[in-house]
Amino acid sequence: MWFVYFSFIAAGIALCLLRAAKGPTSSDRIVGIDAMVTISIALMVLLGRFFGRYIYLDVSLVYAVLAFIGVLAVARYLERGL
Amino acid sequence: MVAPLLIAIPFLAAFAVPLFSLISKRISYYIPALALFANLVISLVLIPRVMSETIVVSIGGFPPPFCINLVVGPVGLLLAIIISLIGLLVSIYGVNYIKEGPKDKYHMLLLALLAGATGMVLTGDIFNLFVFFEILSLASYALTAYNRDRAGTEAAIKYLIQGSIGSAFILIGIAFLYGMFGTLSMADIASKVGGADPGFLFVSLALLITGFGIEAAIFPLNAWLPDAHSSAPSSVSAILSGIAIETGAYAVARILYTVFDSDGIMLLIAVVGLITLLIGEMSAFRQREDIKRLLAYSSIGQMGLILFAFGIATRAGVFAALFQLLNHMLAKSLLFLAVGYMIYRVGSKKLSAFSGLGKRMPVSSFVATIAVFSLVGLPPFAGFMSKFSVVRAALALKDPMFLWFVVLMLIATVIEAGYFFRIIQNLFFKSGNSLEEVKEAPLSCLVPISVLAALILIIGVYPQLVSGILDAAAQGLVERTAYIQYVLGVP
Amino acid sequence: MRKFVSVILLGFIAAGFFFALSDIPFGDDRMGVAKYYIENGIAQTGAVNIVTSVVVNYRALDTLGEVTVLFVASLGLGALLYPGNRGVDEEKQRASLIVRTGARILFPLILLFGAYIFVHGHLTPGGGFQGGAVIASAFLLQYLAHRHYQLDRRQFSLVESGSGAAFVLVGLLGLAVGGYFLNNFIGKGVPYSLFSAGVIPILYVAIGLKVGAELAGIVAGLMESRSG
Amino acid sequence: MPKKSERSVSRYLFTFVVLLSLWLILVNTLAWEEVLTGAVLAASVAAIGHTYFTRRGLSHFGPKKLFYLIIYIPVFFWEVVKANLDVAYRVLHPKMPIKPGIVLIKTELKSDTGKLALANSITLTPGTLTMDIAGDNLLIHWINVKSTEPEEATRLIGSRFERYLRGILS
Amino acid sequence: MEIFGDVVIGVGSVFLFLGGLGIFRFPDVYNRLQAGTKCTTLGAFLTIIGVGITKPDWFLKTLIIAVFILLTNPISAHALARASYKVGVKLWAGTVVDRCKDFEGCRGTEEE
Amino acid sequence: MEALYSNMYYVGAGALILVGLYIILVKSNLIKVIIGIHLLDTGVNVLLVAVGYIKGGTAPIFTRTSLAPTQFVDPIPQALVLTAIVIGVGVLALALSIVVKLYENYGTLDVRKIKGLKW
Amino acid sequence: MIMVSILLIAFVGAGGTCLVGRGNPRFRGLVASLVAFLPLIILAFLYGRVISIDYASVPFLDIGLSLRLTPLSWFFGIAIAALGGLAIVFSISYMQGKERLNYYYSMMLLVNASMLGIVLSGDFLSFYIFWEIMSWSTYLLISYRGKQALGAGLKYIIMSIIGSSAMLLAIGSLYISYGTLEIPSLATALQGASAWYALFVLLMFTIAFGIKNAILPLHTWLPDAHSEAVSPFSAILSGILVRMGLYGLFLLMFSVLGLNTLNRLSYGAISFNLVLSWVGALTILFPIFIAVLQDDAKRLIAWSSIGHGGYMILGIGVATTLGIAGGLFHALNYAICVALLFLAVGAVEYRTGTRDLNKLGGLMKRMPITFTGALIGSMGLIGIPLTNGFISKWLIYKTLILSRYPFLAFAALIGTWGTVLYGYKLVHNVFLGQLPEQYKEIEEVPWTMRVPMIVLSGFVVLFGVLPGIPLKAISVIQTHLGMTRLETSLFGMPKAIGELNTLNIFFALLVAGLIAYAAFSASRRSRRVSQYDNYAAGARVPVGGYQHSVRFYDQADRIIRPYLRDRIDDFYGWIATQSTAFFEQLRKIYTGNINTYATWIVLFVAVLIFMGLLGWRI
Ligand code: NA
Ligand code: NA
Repeated sequence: MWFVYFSFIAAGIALCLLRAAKGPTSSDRIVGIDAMVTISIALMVLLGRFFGRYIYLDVSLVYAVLAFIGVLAVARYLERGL
Repeated sequence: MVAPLLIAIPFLAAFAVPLFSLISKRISYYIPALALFANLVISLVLIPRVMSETIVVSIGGFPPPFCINLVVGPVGLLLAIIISLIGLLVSIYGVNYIKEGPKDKYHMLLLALLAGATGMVLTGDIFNLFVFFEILSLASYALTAYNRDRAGTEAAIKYLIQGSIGSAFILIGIAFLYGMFGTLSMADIASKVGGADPGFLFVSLALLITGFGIEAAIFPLNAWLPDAHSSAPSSVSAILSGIAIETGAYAVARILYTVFDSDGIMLLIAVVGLITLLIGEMSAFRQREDIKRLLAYSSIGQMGLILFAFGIATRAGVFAALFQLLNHMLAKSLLFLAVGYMIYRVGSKKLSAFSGLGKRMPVSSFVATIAVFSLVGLPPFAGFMSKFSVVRAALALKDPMFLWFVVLMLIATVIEAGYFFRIIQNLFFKSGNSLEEVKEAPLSCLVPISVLAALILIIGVYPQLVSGILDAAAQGLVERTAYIQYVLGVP
Repeated sequence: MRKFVSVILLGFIAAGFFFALSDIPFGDDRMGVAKYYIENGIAQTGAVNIVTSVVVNYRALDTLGEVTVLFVASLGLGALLYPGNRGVDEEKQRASLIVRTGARILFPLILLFGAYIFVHGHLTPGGGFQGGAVIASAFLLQYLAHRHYQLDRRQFSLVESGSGAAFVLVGLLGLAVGGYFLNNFIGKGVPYSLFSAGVIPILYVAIGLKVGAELAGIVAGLMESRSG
Repeated sequence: MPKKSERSVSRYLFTFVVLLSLWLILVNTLAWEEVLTGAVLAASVAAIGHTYFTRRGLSHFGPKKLFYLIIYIPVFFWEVVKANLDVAYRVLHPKMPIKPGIVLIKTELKSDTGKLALANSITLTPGTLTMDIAGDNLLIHWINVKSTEPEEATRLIGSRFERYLRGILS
Repeated sequence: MEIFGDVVIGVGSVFLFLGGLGIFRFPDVYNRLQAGTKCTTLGAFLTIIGVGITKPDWFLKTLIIAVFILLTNPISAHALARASYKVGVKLWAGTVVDRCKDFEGCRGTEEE
Repeated sequence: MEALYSNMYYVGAGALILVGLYIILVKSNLIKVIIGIHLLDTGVNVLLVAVGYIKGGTAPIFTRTSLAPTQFVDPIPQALVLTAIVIGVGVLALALSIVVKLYENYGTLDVRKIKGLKW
Repeated sequence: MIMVSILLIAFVGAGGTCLVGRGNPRFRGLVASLVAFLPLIILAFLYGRVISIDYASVPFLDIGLSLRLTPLSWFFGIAIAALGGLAIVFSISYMQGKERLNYYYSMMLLVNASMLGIVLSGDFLSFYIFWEIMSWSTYLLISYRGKQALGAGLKYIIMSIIGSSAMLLAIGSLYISYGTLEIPSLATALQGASAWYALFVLLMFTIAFGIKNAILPLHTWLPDAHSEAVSPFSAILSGILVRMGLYGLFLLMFSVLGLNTLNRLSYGAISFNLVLSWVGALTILFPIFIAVLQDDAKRLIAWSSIGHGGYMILGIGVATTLGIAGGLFHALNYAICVALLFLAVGAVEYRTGTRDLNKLGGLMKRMPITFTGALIGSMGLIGIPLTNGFISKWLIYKTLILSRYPFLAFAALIGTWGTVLYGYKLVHNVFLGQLPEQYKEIEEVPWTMRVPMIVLSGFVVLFGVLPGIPLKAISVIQTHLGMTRLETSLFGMPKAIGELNTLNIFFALLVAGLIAYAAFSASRRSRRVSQYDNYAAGARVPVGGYQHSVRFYDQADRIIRPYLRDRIDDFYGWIATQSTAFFEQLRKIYTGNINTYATWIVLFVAVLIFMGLLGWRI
């Protein structure tokens, strides 16, 4: 069961990374990374369940907050809004 | 009980400056001076106790090595005294000298720098050393760029880049040591290095030496120095040349002597020091445009001399190195302070612009001359005593190679004399360009530099004043088992 | 040429790393001092997060230094970018209504979350730095969403210095009461409860506020300085 | 219209309540220390953030609004699931049957929060992505354009949510 | 309950995969965002809530994470789409209509 | 290959460090150099964590269902890394602000042109 | 205590004069003279006493600093104090109205004080300290006039520091080897030293002392420095300051090493002393040719100063009783004469504003006292009987001949002929011949300038007629050092070593003079005319057509000048240029490129790691 979860998630992350690597525009890369971040947050929560450690939840929430603001910053940078 | 205050007061004061500026901006500019004065008093009070026994302060109250310790030994205390003294003088100087920009930030940065330096010389923990070193470095970068002009920003970014590489190396070295020994207390590591693979130790030492060597201006790690020291505001240059690089040298020495038992590379250190000395002096000799750059190169040379003395690796050698360190701190900070106002008054950093300034700014010029004589090593000024100690310590090895080293060292002194005496002639004996408008520096400059000059003269005439603590300090650096015992208790 | 030389030199460094690291095999348990912390951490500091007990108690001086490093960076930045190029840069695009509204709603939530993180530093992986970073990110969000947004730098610098001073003062209280600077001189309480671990939460609140204010100041400095 | 200060108090209290709830969820306990700390922190954060957080304050807690909210959630979720199945279909289909375009729709929602909710809802639902808002107009990237006319597009994309959102936020 | 949670997680992870696939396969930024936002959001939401379901102690916190993602993902997707458009990232050749082209608000001239 | 895999963290850290250094040595855009520094820092941080890693260990935080202490990874490097990260952030911020001013002064970020100070 | 007080008076007085000058410039000269003469008086009372005291110690170096009065230091101390005092008195008028007089006087006094310190030092650390103070204060005084003086000053201080570095090396080494720097202890300790070690020490010190005493080839600083310094200071510089080198060499050779050790320093027939003697002889010879060609009066004296240093070196080089006595005595004599000449030239310059020998002439009538001073000074320099120079040179010739060094004796003799040539040129070009128009109205210098010249002239004659006075002091030195003592009487020496009686010479000269005068009067060919009463080919020469003595030894000049460039100086200059060019290239390592700088850092680590991989261990 865990194997199934992790396989799907790993595949999702891999595809996003491929997109991030391929581009072609920087927007594409960022979209890829953004999606990967979202998937990793889910993964992190899942890992918390896997290891039985509540603390992973806090970590993933922090990650979610910082990732959101980070992506926003990149987007704003792209459109010269910083 | 009072020793931790040496760390706590500067930090508290640095943080609290904005709170005081609620009362009055002007008052807040004096906070650093006040804090440093307090530090000076405390460290002076501590002398008798420290001379009889090294004070080991546990931060947090856990037994060593389970918390960070301050090791207030003679060497740390000695440097802490000078740091607070020079810091005090420079911050008094800065109240008037710094006229533009966010002055409160300048003063806080300066104090933070000095807090970092004080922490570096007192801490007994290698990672903590790194942290304090970073405080010192970052404050230096920021202060270098304080004027925000072309030169300042360029120098600062170059300094920052080189410094950051160094910091990374230091941290890698610390990671290695921690990975191997599972501890960060320098005494604890020192007690364990004996059993480790020498090759591993060599690599770790190489990384640490390089990292701190950048700050200590070891050749070829010193390319940042002429830029930074010449482009920063002069009060900052005084601190950089008078405190920062010496603290770096202290770190190098502490690592060489205490953490590692590194007799095997001391010869290398001496050679590198000698090369640094020669290159610094030779470059300074050719520097005719920018007087601050000249002084900066001279600092490189002096650091080379200090390093050479450390490389002698005997108690006498360390004594000489520390003595030279002390004298360089006094003389070079004096010079930068004096030159700072000269540049400000004349409006140029060019050596030729200073012609005849001795008549217009007699006190500054006179006092600067004392510093120059001390740097060149002329009696009866302090620099002579230390130069002689270096020679004596090097010759005491009775090693023909060191005889030749001393010859090279003396040649460097001659080169140094060459350019410094040219400056003095420029100041006093060349007829001036139109200097009618030029006035003597204000009291806020004259008092600090005169205090420094007086010290140079007093130490030169009466070296007994410092020889006791210097000797104890040298002993403290050389005898690592004593250090380990002080910190970890009797095994 | 430069590339070639660099590669050669880096090769030596790599060799050195290899050499050194082969003496510290990856994943081995070589804990020395750390073992002591794990065994005595809760008893001595009351914090169940051993990293926190290390950060705020055993190695509190590092943390004081670290806060100062950030303080210095923010001061330096303030000194360099002072006075910031205030006002609207005409070239600057305005954020969309969606982003603006989202930012408004999220701002207090993120702030509270930041506070949550630093208040629970001794119980969870959080702590003053992480919490401070989250708090600062809330201000970054405001900058991203509003072209005219400006921090009240003065207030921030007061928070910064107040919390910094508080850190040192708590340390000095430790010196006065417990005999050691930065001593954990208050009762350690019951592990796992919020009001436990003595001065650790207090220090972490100070650190959180200070780091938050400093990082926010850095953000403000950089965001306001862009002159295109 | 209530007086400004009254409104301010209301906004503050609303923010405080939301924040304290968030806190209690975060800490996941009702231990007195946590509640006390949470109250203090919520109060302070609300003091800084209430002007940003809400314009209407406690009036958000009207029973009718809560009612609409409760209805909205399943509606929304159903749309989200449909959207995802739709995307899944298009992604997995070997020929990738898409017909994308950017269309314009209108909204009658006035409040910023309303527009945000609408925009987000649209983004998360079948084949649509809000690209921008200008006044009453929303520009939508539509993965399978069925109509380029604003009225028709508005009907197809926006009005599913607008009814409920108006109820929640008006 | 545990089994239900595991199923939810499973569905979530499938959607996460689909999101990745969409990102990879779709032809332009805007279409990729469609996939990236919808599928990854739902996928993450389900996975996280699923964890909360299997561990009831954690439910509230997982809910907060999930809701946060639900709230913020569309915003960042929107911001990225808008930014891409403003930077001039081309629409896919098969795009049938572009109302943005002739609309003022897209060029950021709106008054505050 | 096996050795590489079993020392993955070391390899990763080393790679980051070397790449960072390479960028610093070779790139002439100041921003890239600063990115190089940050990569270097990151590599060092990874190295610190890696040095403290213990096979099978978890984060050194006690939970109510108390774990045996031996299962923890070394807490000290984690604390050190926290410090190192914050320092890295400070350096980065300061570097950027200096670069902003430098760019105002020079109008370029090419290190080959920023040579007002030499000799 | 008494010796500490001498130095205290000297040093504190130097500073105090500056303060007095700031307060009230009128008392400055007076105070300065007092400060200068007080040590002289004190010293005079200490004649013949040997005192040794510790005045301080430097605990970390475990070195006691001590002062010591010996006959040798008394001899030089008296000379220093006397000459210094006279120069100060001369300065009162000479320097009137010049700027920065506080500085000038305190520096003059500081130089004197440091020289007193040198001769009174009982250990080599004190010696070095005072030596260096002397060096830098001298530098500050040489540079005082600016312009060309700057180059001179720089050359001086750099060579001085090279010398003192060598000395420092030797002192450090001595301390390491024997654990003491006390001169008496070292004297005992060095008896057991190996010849090589003794030679090393001797050579190092000789570099320092040789530079100061301007021994060939270490002389190149001197001509510039002496000519560019202010005249009163030139007097000190040439008269006594350079002789500190002689003092040092003497101290080292005879007081520390001793004759026994010196005798061991030989390789076959070549011994250190022989080499030193030859160096002395060359130092006598070479400068003659340059001196005679000088057109600058002070430069001329400066070169003579180098040459006469050669006599002294020659004297102590041969190291016989007579030689040592001659060397020391010549040092004293030369100090007096050359100070006299510099003061005279200074007086001329004071009135005319120039010291160019081609522009002066005929000042005899206008400045008779100065003329007399210059004449007596020159005669003393040449060594004309009944002047002091005669005695000391005679001692040196005598010992050279007795010791069978014919070539050295010949060199010394040539030196005297040379001295005749330039001494005559000096007196003639300045005081004889026709008076240039613009100097018609000038007057003799004020009394404060006259008195020192008169006093010095008096000493030239006094010691020429009654050489027993100084020779007595010298014989006390020799006794103290345990050497064979020179037997002296008031008028010279008894037969035992070599007869010399100035009374005989006096009467011989008197007789010769009377005969000459008689012959001169008998011919009655001369008549007294005015200075402007000049005729050529029967017509009165118009003032504009006067032939002043320009390019005095023109013929010789044209022949030898091409060969007589100071090639040693050129060589040093070449070294300086080359090193400067090297430094210039070297500093290019600071390229300004941050990538390069970063590469160095990485290079440093890489090299260290490489060393580690090679097996270096900490
Ligand atoms: Na923590
Ligand atoms: Na920390």
